[in-house]
Amino acid sequence: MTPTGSADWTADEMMSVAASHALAGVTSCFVGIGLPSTAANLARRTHSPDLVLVYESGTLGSRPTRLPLSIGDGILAETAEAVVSVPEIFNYWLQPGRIDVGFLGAAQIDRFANINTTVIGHDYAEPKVRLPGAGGAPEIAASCGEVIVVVRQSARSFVERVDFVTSVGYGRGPGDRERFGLRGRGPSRVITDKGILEPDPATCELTLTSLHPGVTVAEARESIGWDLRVSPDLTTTPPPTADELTVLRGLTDPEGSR
Amino acid sequence: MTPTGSADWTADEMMSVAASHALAGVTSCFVGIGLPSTAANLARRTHSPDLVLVYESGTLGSRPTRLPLSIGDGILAETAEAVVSVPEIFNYWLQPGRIDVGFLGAAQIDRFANINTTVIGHDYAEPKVRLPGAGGAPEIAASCGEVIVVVRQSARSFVERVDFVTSVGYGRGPGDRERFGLRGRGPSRVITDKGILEPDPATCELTLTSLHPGVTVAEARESIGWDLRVSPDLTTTPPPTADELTVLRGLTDPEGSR
Amino acid sequence: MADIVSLADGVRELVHDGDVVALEGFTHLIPFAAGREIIRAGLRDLTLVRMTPDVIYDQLIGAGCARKLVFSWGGNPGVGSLHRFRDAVQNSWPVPLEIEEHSHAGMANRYVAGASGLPFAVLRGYTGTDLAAQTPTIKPITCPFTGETLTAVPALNPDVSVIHAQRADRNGTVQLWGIAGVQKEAVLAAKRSLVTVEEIVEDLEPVPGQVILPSWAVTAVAEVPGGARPSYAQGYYERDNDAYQAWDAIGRDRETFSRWLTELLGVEEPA
Amino acid sequence: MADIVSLADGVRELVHDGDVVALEGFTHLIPFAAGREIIRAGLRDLTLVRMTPDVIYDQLIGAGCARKLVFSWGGNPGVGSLHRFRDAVQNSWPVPLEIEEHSHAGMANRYVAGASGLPFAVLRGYTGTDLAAQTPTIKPITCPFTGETLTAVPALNPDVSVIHAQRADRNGTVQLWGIAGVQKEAVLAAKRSLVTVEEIVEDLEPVPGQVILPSWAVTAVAEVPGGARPSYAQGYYERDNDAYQAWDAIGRDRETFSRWLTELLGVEEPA
Repeated sequence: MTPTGSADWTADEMMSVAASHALAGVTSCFVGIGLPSTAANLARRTHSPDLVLVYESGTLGSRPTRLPLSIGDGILAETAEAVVSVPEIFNYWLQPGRIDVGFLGAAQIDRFANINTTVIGHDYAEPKVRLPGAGGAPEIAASCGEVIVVVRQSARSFVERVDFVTSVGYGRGPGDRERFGLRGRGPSRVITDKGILEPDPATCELTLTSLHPGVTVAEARESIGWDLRVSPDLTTTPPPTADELTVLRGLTDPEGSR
Repeated sequence: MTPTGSADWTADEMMSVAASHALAGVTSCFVGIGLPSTAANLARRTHSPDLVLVYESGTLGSRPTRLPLSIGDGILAETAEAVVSVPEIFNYWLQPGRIDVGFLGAAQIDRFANINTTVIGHDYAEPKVRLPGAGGAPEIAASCGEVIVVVRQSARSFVERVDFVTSVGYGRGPGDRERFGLRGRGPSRVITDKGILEPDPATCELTLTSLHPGVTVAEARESIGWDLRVSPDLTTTPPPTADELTVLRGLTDPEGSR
Repeated sequence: MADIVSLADGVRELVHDGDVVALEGFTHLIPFAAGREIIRAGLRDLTLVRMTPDVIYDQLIGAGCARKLVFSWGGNPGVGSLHRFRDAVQNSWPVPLEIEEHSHAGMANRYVAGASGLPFAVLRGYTGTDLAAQTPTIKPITCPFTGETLTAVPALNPDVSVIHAQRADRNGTVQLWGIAGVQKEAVLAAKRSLVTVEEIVEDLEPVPGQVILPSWAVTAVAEVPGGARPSYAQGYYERDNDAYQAWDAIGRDRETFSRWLTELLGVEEPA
Repeated sequence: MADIVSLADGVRELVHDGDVVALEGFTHLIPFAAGREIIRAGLRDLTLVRMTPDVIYDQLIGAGCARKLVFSWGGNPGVGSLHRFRDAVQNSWPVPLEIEEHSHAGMANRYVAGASGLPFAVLRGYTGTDLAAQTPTIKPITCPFTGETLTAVPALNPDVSVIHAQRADRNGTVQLWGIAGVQKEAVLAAKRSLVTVEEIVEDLEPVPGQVILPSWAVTAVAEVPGGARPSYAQGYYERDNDAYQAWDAIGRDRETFSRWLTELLGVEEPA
């Protein structure tokens, strides 16, 4: 694979490739739409051809030939190993913890990786901005073996505390998941356009553990709404290979998606 | 239809024909195996071609070309409008009360039409005879719009009180079904080889309301384990027509069932 | 047995002001034509139930048909926000919209309970989220065997559920395939049901993955070719993604939406 | 991903003395060959779970494999009684048999709860019957919304579930069709699962009404043609009703049964 330089890719492409790498060795992935779906499909087209993609529309083991435009895109059913009802996908497949990784996006995410996709503003009845809501995210965050969040960094999206907890990360810190009876391990990685954040093993606080090539620590920290800690073992994210970029662009190119 | 005389049919045939008549005008019937299945299939082959047969194996709207030998006979699936899982047939179809008539047999039945298919003898742990058990009967008896029981008369089967209540008829009398929260109306008719018993509207006690042709009241009463009341409006069951007997014999004839 | 009716008659006979109405179809087979017919019928004060109130409910809400929305995800899939939904929630335009908000798992189980004749369903869900505090129809329940605390949600039993399917036969037996969503549960949970279909055929050729709704479990069937557009009907037509994109501009602005509505009310649904 | 194994290896690797074992198949696709292999493996003290313990469990019980039976209907369908089951319950021969008795609806919902990762299920059932008094795994539960009392039953989560299906592919993805019973739930509820199949094929041609169990949800698959005989496998062979009739005579008498058992133990399962 020819090496590439940061001039050769966009920050979004780096984010999707880094997210796809997070699925290496994973058997099954419950895929949210948008960035997670792009990364999951990239993983299946590159290093993880047998990755089982599960969508909340009830498709098990889909092998879409193009990037699905929604979690219920017909291509998911046509290429699925099995299509089950929506109640079954949540009750028989997600709830018992059969799915290794839940792959989520976020409108807002906080220091303890709690996710808000419900309302911006602190008054639920009179929100500043009404967001789409929970969808499948709360139970994906609760029941998958682990959760990976893919979200672009901005002061608006990375906040000290989310306005509304739609999906639980680590609550207010260690022990909360157990207290809530959540059986999955919770968010293991938050992959952004700047780098990778992971919960501190002791405090559960999201910490910068990897910088994407060409990004400085200052750049990574400036768009975070809390005093982001940097891991002593900070690494640099492996750059996308030319092959990965080719596959990714094939997936996201509008022509490829018709 | 040529009239027939009681010499022309057996008591079992009379019983099956009378039971099939009980399904006239019924949309859907949850069918137990044995005598009920024979009667239900006879009804579909004669006066009720559109009768929806539902079996606990998950077959909805089966149109078997021969008499099924078990509630899971392949012919039921092959001729069904839809085949659903066993949990679905009980949860989505039986439990909400969608099925008009539940058609049951019985090892023991009592004055209040309670059914025992579990144990003979009063010690559950040390039964005189261990019977097959409940199967789908308790919920069929609870949830169908009404219940029709088909059973041959004998002092062993018609008892003052069943040794074990597997499926509730009227419990100990009026009000018990409501007390138990059973939503179906309960047994409306018990059809035997001698006649037809119906619950007294006031007491819920099974009462002789119809005698099969050629059967005397004394014959009907002798094999009942309680002092069987006779309805003032006692009628005679219409005899089987030649056509019904032909269809019935075609169904039950072993050759027909291969 | 289901009656075969026109869409207009089906809506007028089965849907009434103030009803609890569920229009289901999970991305696939969304009953858009029936939604537009509900707008034309001028129905008001509806409690609209739907897991994913996307463009179809943005239209109904903008038209002022709804008093309340029971839902779990409200967006324009692949595009963005539902501006009519937002405008109703944030500014009570054209009328105030009460909301009852759940997760997908909660909504799916509420339909399952409704279809099963049970008053509630049990799931692992909501714990630790802020939803439970806002939604009174989320309560804890204790397992009588293990003592574990789980979550209970009440059954959904709409007055009428409306879905779209690929086919029905002349008896009104309904056949759909592809992503089946929660349509079977929505129909079985409802007091009345209206199913629009692409076509009514002599015989329902079996299809792998098919869901069958027997005629006796359905109230009425209406033949409405293209009745799911701009969503898709597997085996019949693809999703019109441009229409979803275009809706963003229409829904974003009250005037533009009002012009869309005026035009809709002038045009009869082809049936 | 599921391993492709021989029946003998599958049973020896996945089933152990004292396990809770469910062999499911509702009249159709009953895993008889696996049952015989469990007898040959000389397994003991099993808690056998099955909605309809028919001839297959009569054989296992008569062979002394079972300590306990969890069931809802125990008979020889279309023939009569299970004499080995009766002899064990009434006379503790060859060993005492504890029973835990439910209705079909209760058992089906116990599997559903097990498959769903819930500790219990709720249904309308058992009220007014004498079953609740004999079965501690039947308890009342109150709806937190309506106050109505319903019935709760605990989840079934067998150590191992064994089913028979028509086909699997080389990856171990399982496909079955026809009467599907409670097999999917039994497999998903179990810690481990063994699926015997009529044949292992290159590609699983879709079949209407099919149930698919993905390879990653199954522990092991064994190719056992005829593995459901004397029950039937839709599309492969019919039910051998004469064999069910013949079993009545074999099972009725201890000596006759013992001869049958001795012969079985001498004969390897063709695999």
